[in-house]
Amino acid sequence: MARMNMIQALNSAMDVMLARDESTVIIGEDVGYFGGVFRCTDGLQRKHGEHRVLDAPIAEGGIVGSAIGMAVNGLRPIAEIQFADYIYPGYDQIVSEVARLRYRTAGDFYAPLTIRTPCGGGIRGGQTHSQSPEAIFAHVSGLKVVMPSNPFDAKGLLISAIEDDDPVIFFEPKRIYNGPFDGDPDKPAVPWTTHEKGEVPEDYYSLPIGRANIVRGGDDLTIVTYGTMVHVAEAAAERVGADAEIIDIRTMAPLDVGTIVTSVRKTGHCIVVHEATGFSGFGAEIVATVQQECFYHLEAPITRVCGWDTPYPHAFEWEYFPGQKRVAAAIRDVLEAA
Amino acid sequence: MARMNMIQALNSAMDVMLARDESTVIIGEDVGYFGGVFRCTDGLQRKHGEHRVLDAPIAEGGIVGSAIGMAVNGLRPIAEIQFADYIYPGYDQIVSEVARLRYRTAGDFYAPLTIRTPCGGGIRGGQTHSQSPEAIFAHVSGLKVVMPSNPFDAKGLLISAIEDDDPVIFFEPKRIYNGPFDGDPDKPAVPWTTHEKGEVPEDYYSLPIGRANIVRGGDDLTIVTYGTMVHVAEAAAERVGADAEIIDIRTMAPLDVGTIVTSVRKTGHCIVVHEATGFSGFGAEIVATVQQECFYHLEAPITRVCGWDTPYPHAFEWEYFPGQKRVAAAIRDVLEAA
Amino acid sequence: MSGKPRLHVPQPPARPGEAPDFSYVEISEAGSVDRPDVNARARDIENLAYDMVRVLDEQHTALGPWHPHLEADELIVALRFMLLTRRFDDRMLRAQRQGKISFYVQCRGEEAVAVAQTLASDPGDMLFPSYRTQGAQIARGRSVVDLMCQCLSNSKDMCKGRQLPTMYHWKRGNIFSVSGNLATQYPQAVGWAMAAAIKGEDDIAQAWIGEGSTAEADFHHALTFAAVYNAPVILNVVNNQWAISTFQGYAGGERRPFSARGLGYGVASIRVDGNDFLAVYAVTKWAADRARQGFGPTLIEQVTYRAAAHSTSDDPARYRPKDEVQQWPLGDPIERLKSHLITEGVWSEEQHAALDAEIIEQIDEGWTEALSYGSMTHGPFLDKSELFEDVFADMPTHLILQREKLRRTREEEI
Amino acid sequence: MSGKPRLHVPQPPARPGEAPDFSYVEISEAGSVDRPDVNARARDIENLAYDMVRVLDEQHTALGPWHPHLEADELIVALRFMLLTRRFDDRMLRAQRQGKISFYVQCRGEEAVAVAQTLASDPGDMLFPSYRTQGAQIARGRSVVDLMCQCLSNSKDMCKGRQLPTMYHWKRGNIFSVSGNLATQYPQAVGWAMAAAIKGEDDIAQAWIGEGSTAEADFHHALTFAAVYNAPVILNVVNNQWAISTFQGYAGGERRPFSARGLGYGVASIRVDGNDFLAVYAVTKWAADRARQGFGPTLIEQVTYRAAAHSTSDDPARYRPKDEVQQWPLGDPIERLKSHLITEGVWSEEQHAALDAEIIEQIDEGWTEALSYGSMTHGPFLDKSELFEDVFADMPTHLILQREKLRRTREEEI
Ligand SMILES: Cc1ncc(C[n+]2csc(CCOP(=O)(O)OP(=O)(O)O)c2C)c(N)n1
Ligand SMILES: Cc1ncc(C[n+]2csc(CCOP(=O)(O)OP(=O)(O)O)c2C)c(N)n1
Ligand SMILES: [Mg+2]
Ligand SMILES: [Mg+2]
Repeated sequence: MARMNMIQALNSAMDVMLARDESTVIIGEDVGYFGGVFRCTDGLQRKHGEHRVLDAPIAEGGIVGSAIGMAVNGLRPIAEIQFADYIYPGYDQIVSEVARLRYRTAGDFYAPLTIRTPCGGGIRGGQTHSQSPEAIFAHVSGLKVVMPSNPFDAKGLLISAIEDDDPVIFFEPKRIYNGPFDGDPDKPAVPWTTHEKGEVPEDYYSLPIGRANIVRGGDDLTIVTYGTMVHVAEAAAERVGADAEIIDIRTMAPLDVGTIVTSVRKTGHCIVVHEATGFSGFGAEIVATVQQECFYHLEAPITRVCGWDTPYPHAFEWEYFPGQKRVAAAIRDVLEAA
Repeated sequence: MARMNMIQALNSAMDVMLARDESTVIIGEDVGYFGGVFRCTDGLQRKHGEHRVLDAPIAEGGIVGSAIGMAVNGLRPIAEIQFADYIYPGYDQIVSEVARLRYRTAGDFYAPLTIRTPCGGGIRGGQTHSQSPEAIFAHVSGLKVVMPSNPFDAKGLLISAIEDDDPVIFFEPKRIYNGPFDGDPDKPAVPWTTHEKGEVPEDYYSLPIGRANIVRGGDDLTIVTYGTMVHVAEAAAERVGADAEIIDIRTMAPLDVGTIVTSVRKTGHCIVVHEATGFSGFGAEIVATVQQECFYHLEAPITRVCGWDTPYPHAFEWEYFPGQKRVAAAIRDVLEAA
Repeated sequence: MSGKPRLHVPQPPARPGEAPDFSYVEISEAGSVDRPDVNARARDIENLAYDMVRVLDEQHTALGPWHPHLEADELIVALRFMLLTRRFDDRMLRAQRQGKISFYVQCRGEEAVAVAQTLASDPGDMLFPSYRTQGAQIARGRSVVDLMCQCLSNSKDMCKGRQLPTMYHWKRGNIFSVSGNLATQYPQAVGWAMAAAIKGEDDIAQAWIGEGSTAEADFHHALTFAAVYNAPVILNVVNNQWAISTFQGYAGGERRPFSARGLGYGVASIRVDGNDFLAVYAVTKWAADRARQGFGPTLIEQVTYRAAAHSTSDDPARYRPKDEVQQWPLGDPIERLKSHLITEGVWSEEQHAALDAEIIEQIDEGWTEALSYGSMTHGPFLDKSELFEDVFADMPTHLILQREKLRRTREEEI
Repeated sequence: MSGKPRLHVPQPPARPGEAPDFSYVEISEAGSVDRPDVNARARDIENLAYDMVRVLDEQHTALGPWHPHLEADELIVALRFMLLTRRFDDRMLRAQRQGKISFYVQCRGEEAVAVAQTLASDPGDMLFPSYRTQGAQIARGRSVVDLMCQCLSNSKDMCKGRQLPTMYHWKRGNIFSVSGNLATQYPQAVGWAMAAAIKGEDDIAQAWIGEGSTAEADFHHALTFAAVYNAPVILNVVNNQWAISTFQGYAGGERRPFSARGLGYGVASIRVDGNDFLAVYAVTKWAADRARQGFGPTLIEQVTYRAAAHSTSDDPARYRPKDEVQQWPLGDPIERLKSHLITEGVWSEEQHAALDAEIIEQIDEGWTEALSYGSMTHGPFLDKSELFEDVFADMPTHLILQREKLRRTREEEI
């Protein structure tokens, strides 16, 4: 066991896989010699060679398109998109091609591609360094969509993603790269060394994609969330002293419906929290499924706490970000509504 | 008044606007001399000139990108994307640029762009001529998203879209271009001349974006739907003899929440129907909002009837398509659940 | 040109009712273009992008440095593949007209491109075709029954009913899946070739798109990545003059040939008579050797003509003169190879007629067999539950539930 | 080169600790390149894409056919703008280091590009800048206070706090909004120019991207559309050798210059010494005349060097030699214009020092004023409800409700 932050855990996952499986390669802007703008691939080119860790032209569509071709030719590419905000030029190759290749060829061709990309706000990045576009991938049949909330999960899930024979979009909430963030920007930064999930095995291990994690048990209400908001939700629940069960779904697609439904049937209350814009966001899917499956157990409407339906701003970041106060208010309202 | 099918109605909307407003221009693949693969722009280049109706290179990203520039320079471009399945190469320019231009410039720059695109299945088009990607646009703040279900609405809404100072993604359910389709592929085709909404004024008129339409009143349950599925839902309700209130939302964004909520509070039952893949689809947003706003009126869980969570197939089209039988079964189940 | 910036609107040389005019097509004399070594620097052979490599002259004689000197039986095999492709095409068109299949795309007039380029490849080379490259399947020995079953979406369809007709693939034959989205295969082919290079394998990749599709982003991505990593790949632009209703000027072909697009990236680029089997074969072999020996990618423009409609949904009489094909200066690829073989004294009209009759019989028998495996309207059918297979390697819970739900609804009386 | 297809991995000439080496930069003699008429066909002037237009020689004398023969006071104004740009840059860098602004992007070493090209444009021409084109704002007379307010996201921020520092725009000054997404402005500029042509207006558009950004799809879309419609637009590629940590070879610049990319589309293409104010001015004026007179688009590559870090988030010492900038063969643009003016006898070191002092004072005063309008941490602040404005022209119901909800939550004690 070692103490790792999320960057180190991700780096370790890739390092382990590069060493373990010859077919693993990395491609992305600035990922090679430099080691990535967030340092996630630091040292990997030096260690594993220039043919395994490739700097790429600035063309997300080309990165995804060529990585698909590599994957078809037996490699397991990990493509890094420098910011999730820049994934859209690659969207066509993801949606029209890699997501459907297995289906359209009746299983003859497929592409074990992992696309890693830092997402989310809270770093004063403005609209082009803060987005959370998971919903537009979760909607596409044939993709798996993952977002870890801590170093331990990050490494275990990234290894699973690389080993998966289907394409995985792997979102990394960059605000918690260095430490958990509870939504209060005025508090001093907390490093992962202070958190139990900062304990990460140095060797190979994997965590199953498609399995949610109950971060904290509780009887009064269920909070379904993922990424940075897991930590915000914990702090908010404490703030209002609610006996909340907090579920970190970890994987958006396929969604672990069972864990969520079991919890909500027990608590009778549910709120769904994410950073992305609420309207037609992934939270809607969670709500729609929960009301379907838990209708007769629900004692109050399910509430969503999300980013507002505006682009991500620069100056009003903490008004936009669904922070502790908004989550706490939602908890209170849902519990009072009963 | 004239009898028009949807193609003629859309053609008439563009014809009226090209004549009325010098700044209206059309750009798209095959839209000029040829008049479009679905004939929606037939005759418009001959009538309004080669500088108003432009054939374009096959580059959806370039079409959208250049149309944004035209719009910034005072034109009102209507860009046609030949099939909604081919809109993804233009997704970056739509999401990162036109949707956010007004916001990021505090209103100084904006682009009155309309993007028309045929969507939906039922035409034996296989996975690349049948998709319904409205959800991935509805999720993007700054876009309006429209899908008419008949010629009268099509013309009135398209004129509003062209006149709108904000970008509008205008989906045209191609299965009902020539006539309403009730979901039964074995029935002979029905032309719009037999339908009251095939009566379309030849001159200018507009219908407001963001307003749903109650297609049929009813007391037992509310069916919220749009596009081709409006007609399928009507047939399904008749099939099971349900007193269903059918709401054609017509606009996904902004959504007319009031009309939906009023109805569900009255009926206490709701099903949501669309062609697109269900998971993280636009139906989830409707369900999430309805359960929030109508929680204490709902007598049964809200059910979604959607395309399955697979790519759109070629051979199993009528198994994939949410046809009458599936909608009817959902109506029955929801009413029995009470 | 005016003194004012007026928007230029590209105009095809002729519209319906006008006389066809192909004077814009720059054509070199057969045999006139030099053949450099395969390790030449791209910058030193830029003329190849502007000239037109041709081997067959007007008298059907093969000449010049690009003459590939193939054996007579090799050429007769090639002729057979081209003819088989055409007859297959004819039959599928008829099948669509008869309502047996939902859709079809002919490659009439472009048979030399796919057949010659496939024959010039090694079996391990991966081909990334477009919907008009059916000749590649034929030239790699695919049974026409398999192709027909795909077009029928029947119980033996390799795609299990998931793709439109013509969107074949052949895993064992190293032919990738045709995508309905234009040009997406281009960067994929480059990536495939990069992987071969990374693995130190000898195989190369080859991809085809139409000239209209060069406007898509993927064209640029493919050229950039191929240039940067010097990938062992052949990128083909089949310039058949039309992209549905728009002529090649709408992809930017009015001023410079599409082959010239490669030069700015430092990619070797060749323009070839796409209806001259020998020329296409020769340049492809050159490019394949170049790639295989580590000298990087080649962009090839095949100058040809789309002799048929765009697809069965299209009516070209609306936008181009009906008789354009007769005026096409580069003739018909099958006729030209046939005439060459006759001129060489290794083939005759009689042999050709006999071959044609044999092929037509083969096609007819194949079609009967294919129909016996069903169609979209007549069984045997694929199992309906196939709808949910292959979305993922392992079916997740939600799809198992949906499959069950569909089964139940189908069985219910409502 | 090997006989096997091994993946080529582009290597910059030098890494940290190694000696800088710019021998790969092909440089023409000042004054040696011909200046064609503005109506020349692109195919007849392809040499301009490979040579390098230069006006200033090593002795700081201006010579050759591209000499723009500007008046001394015009050049002094230009020098002032370049120096103002640099001092503004210095100040903003410091502000970021002091935590006053969240982020900044310097354009050090590239001042000639933006300033000369903007001065060579007409006021009605629309400029589509990148984040490194701040000189365009300066050269069109924007108050530095306005720019600073944007960087501060304060109560007078033109973007109302919605954009990162450096993502300015200026509606009245005809400068479009900087996007955080690379290259998106390229096809937009072409569309803007197409609209001007459609409307019969004289204005042209001009856009800038970095050489790394040429790999993006938008570069290809812009060139294709510009070529097809012969749009009145100037497309600039600022080749500053680096794209964050990757050198220009990763965008495909190892074999041919970026300017050569235009040739395959039939677009006039020029390569210019980007640190030679007079040369940049002259080629831009030529391209602007060409566009305005209806002869279509021009692609210009400015060969320059990114003298500073990529942005305040970057540390270039990790990936390139620290002293590379000293070895850059094309010098510093401000120094070179200054020396030219001194050589011409119209300027002196003293005048220059005085100008510099004056500019620094202007910047200091501007900064004090800008701070008085607030920052992200100190008021006056923008009204928080601005968060919901300008998503649409008219605020829809759901945003009104969200605004209200935010207000309530802010006021509540929880
Ligand atoms: C991304 C995308 N855009 C548009 C289409 C619709 N479409 C199908 S074929 C075609 C024309 C292609 O022309 P070209 O590339 O010249 O190939 P050809 O058909 O001539 O072989 C178009 C526009 C598509 N299939 N995919
Ligand atoms: C679409 C997109 N991809 C990636 C990035 C991240 N990024 C910002 S600047 C940059 C390098 C750009 O290099 P270049 O185009 O040469 O411009 P320069 O910074 O040298 O002026 C990258 C990769 C981005 N902003 N947008
Ligand atoms: Mg074509
Ligand atoms: Mg650069």
